Amino acid sequence: MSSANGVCRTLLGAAVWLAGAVALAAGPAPPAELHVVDHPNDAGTALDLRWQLSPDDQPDVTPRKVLRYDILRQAAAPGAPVPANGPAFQVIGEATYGAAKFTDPNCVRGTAYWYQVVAVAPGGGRSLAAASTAPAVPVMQLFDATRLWFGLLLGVVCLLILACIARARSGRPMHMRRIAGLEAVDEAVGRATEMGRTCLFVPGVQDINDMMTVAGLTVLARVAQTAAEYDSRVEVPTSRSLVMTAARETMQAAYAAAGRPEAYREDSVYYLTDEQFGYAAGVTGQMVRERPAACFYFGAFYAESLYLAETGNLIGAIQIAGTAESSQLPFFVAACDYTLIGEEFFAASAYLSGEPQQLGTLLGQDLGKLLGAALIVAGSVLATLGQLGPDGGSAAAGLRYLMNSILGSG
Amino acid sequence: MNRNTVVWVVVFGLGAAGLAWRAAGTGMGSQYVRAIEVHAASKTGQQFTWTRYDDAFPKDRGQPDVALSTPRTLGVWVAALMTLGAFSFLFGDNPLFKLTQAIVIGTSAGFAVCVGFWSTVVPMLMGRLHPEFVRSWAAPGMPPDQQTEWIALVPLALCLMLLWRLAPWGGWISRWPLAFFIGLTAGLRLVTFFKADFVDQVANTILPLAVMADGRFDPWATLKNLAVLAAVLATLAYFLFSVEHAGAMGRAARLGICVLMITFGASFSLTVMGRISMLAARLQFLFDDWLWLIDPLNRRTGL
Amino acid sequence: MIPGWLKNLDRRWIFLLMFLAVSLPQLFGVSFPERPSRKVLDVFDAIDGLAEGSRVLMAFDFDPASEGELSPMASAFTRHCCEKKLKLYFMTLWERGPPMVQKALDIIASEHPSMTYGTDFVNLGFKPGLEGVIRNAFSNLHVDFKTDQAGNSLHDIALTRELKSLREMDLLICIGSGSPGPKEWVQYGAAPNAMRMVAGVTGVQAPQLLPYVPRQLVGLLAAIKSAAEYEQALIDRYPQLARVDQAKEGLRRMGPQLVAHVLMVLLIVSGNLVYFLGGQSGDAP
Amino acid sequence: MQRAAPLMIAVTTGFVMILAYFVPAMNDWGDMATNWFNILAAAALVLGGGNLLKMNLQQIAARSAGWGYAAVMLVSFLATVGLGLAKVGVHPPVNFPDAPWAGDYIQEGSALGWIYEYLINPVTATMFSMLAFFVASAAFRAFRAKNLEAGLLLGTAVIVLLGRTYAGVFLTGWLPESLGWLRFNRLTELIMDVCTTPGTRAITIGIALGVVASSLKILLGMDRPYLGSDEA
Repeated sequence: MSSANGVCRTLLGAAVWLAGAVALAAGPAPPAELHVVDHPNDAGTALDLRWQLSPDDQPDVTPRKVLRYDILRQAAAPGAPVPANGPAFQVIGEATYGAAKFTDPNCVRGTAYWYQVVAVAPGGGRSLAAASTAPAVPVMQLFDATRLWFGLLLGVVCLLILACIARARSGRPMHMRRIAGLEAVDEAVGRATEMGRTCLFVPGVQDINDMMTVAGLTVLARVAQTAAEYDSRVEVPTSRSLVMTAARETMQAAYAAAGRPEAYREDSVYYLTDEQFGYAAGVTGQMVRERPAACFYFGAFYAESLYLAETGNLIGAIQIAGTAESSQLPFFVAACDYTLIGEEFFAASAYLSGEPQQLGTLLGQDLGKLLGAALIVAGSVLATLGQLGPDGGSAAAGLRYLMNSILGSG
Repeated sequence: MNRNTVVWVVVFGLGAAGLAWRAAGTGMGSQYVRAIEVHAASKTGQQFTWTRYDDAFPKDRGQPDVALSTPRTLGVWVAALMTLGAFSFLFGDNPLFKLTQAIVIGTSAGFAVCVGFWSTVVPMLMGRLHPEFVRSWAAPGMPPDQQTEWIALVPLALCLMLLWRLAPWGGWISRWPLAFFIGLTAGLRLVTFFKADFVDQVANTILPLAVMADGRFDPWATLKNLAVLAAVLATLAYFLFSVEHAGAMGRAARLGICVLMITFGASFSLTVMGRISMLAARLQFLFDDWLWLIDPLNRRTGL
Repeated sequence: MIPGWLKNLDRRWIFLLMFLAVSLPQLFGVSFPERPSRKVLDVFDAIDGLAEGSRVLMAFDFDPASEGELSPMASAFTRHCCEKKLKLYFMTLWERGPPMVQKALDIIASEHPSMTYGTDFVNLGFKPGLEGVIRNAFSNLHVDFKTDQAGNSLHDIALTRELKSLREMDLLICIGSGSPGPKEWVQYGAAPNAMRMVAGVTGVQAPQLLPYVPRQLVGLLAAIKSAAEYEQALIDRYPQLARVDQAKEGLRRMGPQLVAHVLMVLLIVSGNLVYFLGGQSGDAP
Repeated sequence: MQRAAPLMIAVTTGFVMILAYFVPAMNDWGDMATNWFNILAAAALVLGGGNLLKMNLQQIAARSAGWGYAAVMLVSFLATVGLGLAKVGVHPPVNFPDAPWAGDYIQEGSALGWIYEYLINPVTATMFSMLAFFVASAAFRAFRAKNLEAGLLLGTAVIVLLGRTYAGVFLTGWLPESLGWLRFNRLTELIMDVCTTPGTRAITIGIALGVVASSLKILLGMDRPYLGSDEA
């Protein structure tokens, strides 16, 4: 293929070149000053081209004399002299009229390339080529400098969380506001035990490459441990095979942590089907037949949320839900006894564990929110001040830097 | 038999009788197809011919190439009965729903296996490890210059470790691929969420607190911006964990929860709209395609 | 003063009411007048303002699960583009999307038989690869797209022979119900390439896309209501469509929609009346 | 070893993925890993499907309640897998008519296509649409204006419900232009701009921080949902 393709391309290149020579008389004035430089902040796979527009390429002249620019390229054979023009140049892209730059994303690191830019008229007439004067070689950058500010912001938030964990470990008292839904978890498991019924834990309909599912599993660890202590049974139907596998590990560890490894039954975690509603039908069918006394929904949920919650309501179970899928929150809020909204859901496992270092992360999250709020307020103040002066002055410049360099990075 | 069972038997019996009567009278649910000959030549010049069937409207049934399709007519009846089976859950758990549920779980789990095999395992794993083999039977359109990608041995190894669970000993090895992907998820999501959901959302919320339009003060736009900013900050205050919701913070958090509730109310209604459209579409299938009670698309005019 | 049966009303009665609210208007063909709103007209004008022969991308990123809500929009867009004699490029990023595209092709075949495949419209089919496909298609269409849905080489099709990338489109139309969908088309297609784009989404998705209007999106149709208004706008402009029953799918759907919405409001109000007048002993949590 | 090795694997992969975001040469590692994940998820179906088979077989063998349904489930599963993997009824693609195995596995007219179109799809769409019923029941039963918050939720719901149909025009269309913003359809747009957008935004910011903290806890080994106990 590659050799045949190569021949084709060479022929095509030759045809283009010939056509260019023939149509020269009808062609527009050529572009000029072609400069090729390395594309910054990449793995050495791209080059940036810049040129001066053809004098015939004027914005308000109709009909247009220039329709587009063809970009031609030739890779330099090692050691061989490179002709300034010739059939080995192949069209690798095009830019529309008025555009004086182009990025060639298909380069090989370390290879030298020669470029030409040709202006093309609507009738197909081609100008003479503007050619690069020196070969350009794409270079790989080790670090993406455009993501520096983003990295700094991320680093600050992570450090805040780490600092709070360290502070918590040192034993300083930590006070967290109460979240009613989490205080009800023990009570719900307890009620299931008293009634001799099971607890149902639904870890959502996404796979373990979704953070909500992972967070749901950390909550499962706490719920299962409580259940093991109370000697109550937890059923976990899953809609993904990997979630089933992971949930079994979680449950096994939780039972061991509760000191009752022998009580763990692998069959209490089972896979139904990947299909969202097939899964919902299976879980609700199970609910009306086994009548669990407590239902926990922690994970990623979509349209099936209300389906589950209303069925749970019908059988009179205590229901506690947590998800970060904001379109489903209203349904959980309406039909469940307690709902953990967004960030509260991610905080659940820390709350339930009660360990100081886990609670430390929550303090860190709070500081992150304050950082976000401070950025919003500072930006808004700059935006307000920037409107007052004629061209905004330093406030507008500050806002531009904030928006483009700090928040626009990454 | 208890009363419930009697009721169900009577309902099913009456329903079946009514349907049979109507089906015999109108031919409802019948699907028609148009037979189209497909001619194709292989690269070696060998000729192949088979028949493809495209959907046709019942009103075209007199045309020469249009005929009744048994599998599709049966399909519409099965689909309709499955639809009723799913709807029957509204009256409570019952044998029809249990049957529907068993069929749909079984088929959709089987479907997931087929999709996983044909769209993932064959092209992404086998196709990378042994391109010639896959090109020879499953994907003749694969580019001829496709080379073996040895890196695909990594996912193969991860799969084998995961499936090692089925072996009688050493099941703990399956934790390695799990650990690999959970660690991966944590790393990937940490960056992407911080970018799209933190930095970008902060940037989107930055608004001028006094809006000047064409050199004049615009009170409405100003008020709106102030409201948006207050709403975002108050809702963030609600999410603070380390501060008790009391005093000034309590008032901010209360405003925050009010914003949340309005958000939920609006989102509730928009979703409800969608669900009702779905229900209308479903009932249209029953009334139009199956029962032939209505004909909004004029597919049976003149029958 | 509230009878006991109302306080403990079996929810099956409510189910029955909802069934009647949706089915009766459908069986009797009840519909209500619609007046296209400014937001819908923005979308309408974006298409109506295109010159004959302009290239339009039709990305149908949804599946049968949201067909009820989105297919009226998809059909209305298709009809509008055909009336305007635009060049249509259909594609989908959803595995279950091709049947949705086929419906649009069926409309062209039955209502505009003079349009020919390959010169007036082309079906690029389903492409796996999610938003990566979008990104590639805007730099070079031929990286991911070698053939159309039927397996013909794009070099043999008049509409695609000269087409280098989707940047050459005059308008992007994306109808979608999730990811990848309109949001990805904005993020990777319309916004970085400064292209004009309109979108149609489900009611659930609407809040996520509203922030993009009007800068990245010229206009947005959300849910069946907008589809119905769009159909009305289309009929106002092309009165011959008033006789085509298929062109009023969304308008017809608004009948059950309105009755069901009113029922929902009545249920909320009556639920509260029962709760407050009935000594607050309802079964609310 | 049984617990230390996976912990090391998770922590290393996580940090490498973070680093990859900032190093141009590693930028596409995330895509590659996603690809691997899809392969693993497909392979895991052996475990999931196997477990489904096992549970149903046990139920049938024990003749426990509802074993008939278990048999139906088993037969549907096996039949679908068999018909789908064998590509029963699939025509070859037009441009490669000599490659019978190359046709689309879910082609119209094939066995799997039939199962999808007439069994899976109708039930899926029906389950989706049944939410309209559940929503109605929840509206009557749970939407009580017990306090200001609940009142706001259902007040907004009512306005948006009416504002999105002709009912809104019918009820409030008579309002003069000076009070035009009170018309339900305009009020709906105002609510979207001033409450829904900022509300969603704040939730999103919180979620981002929640994800960052949860991820960090995994990368620090504080949360280990993938680690069972030592007695494996």
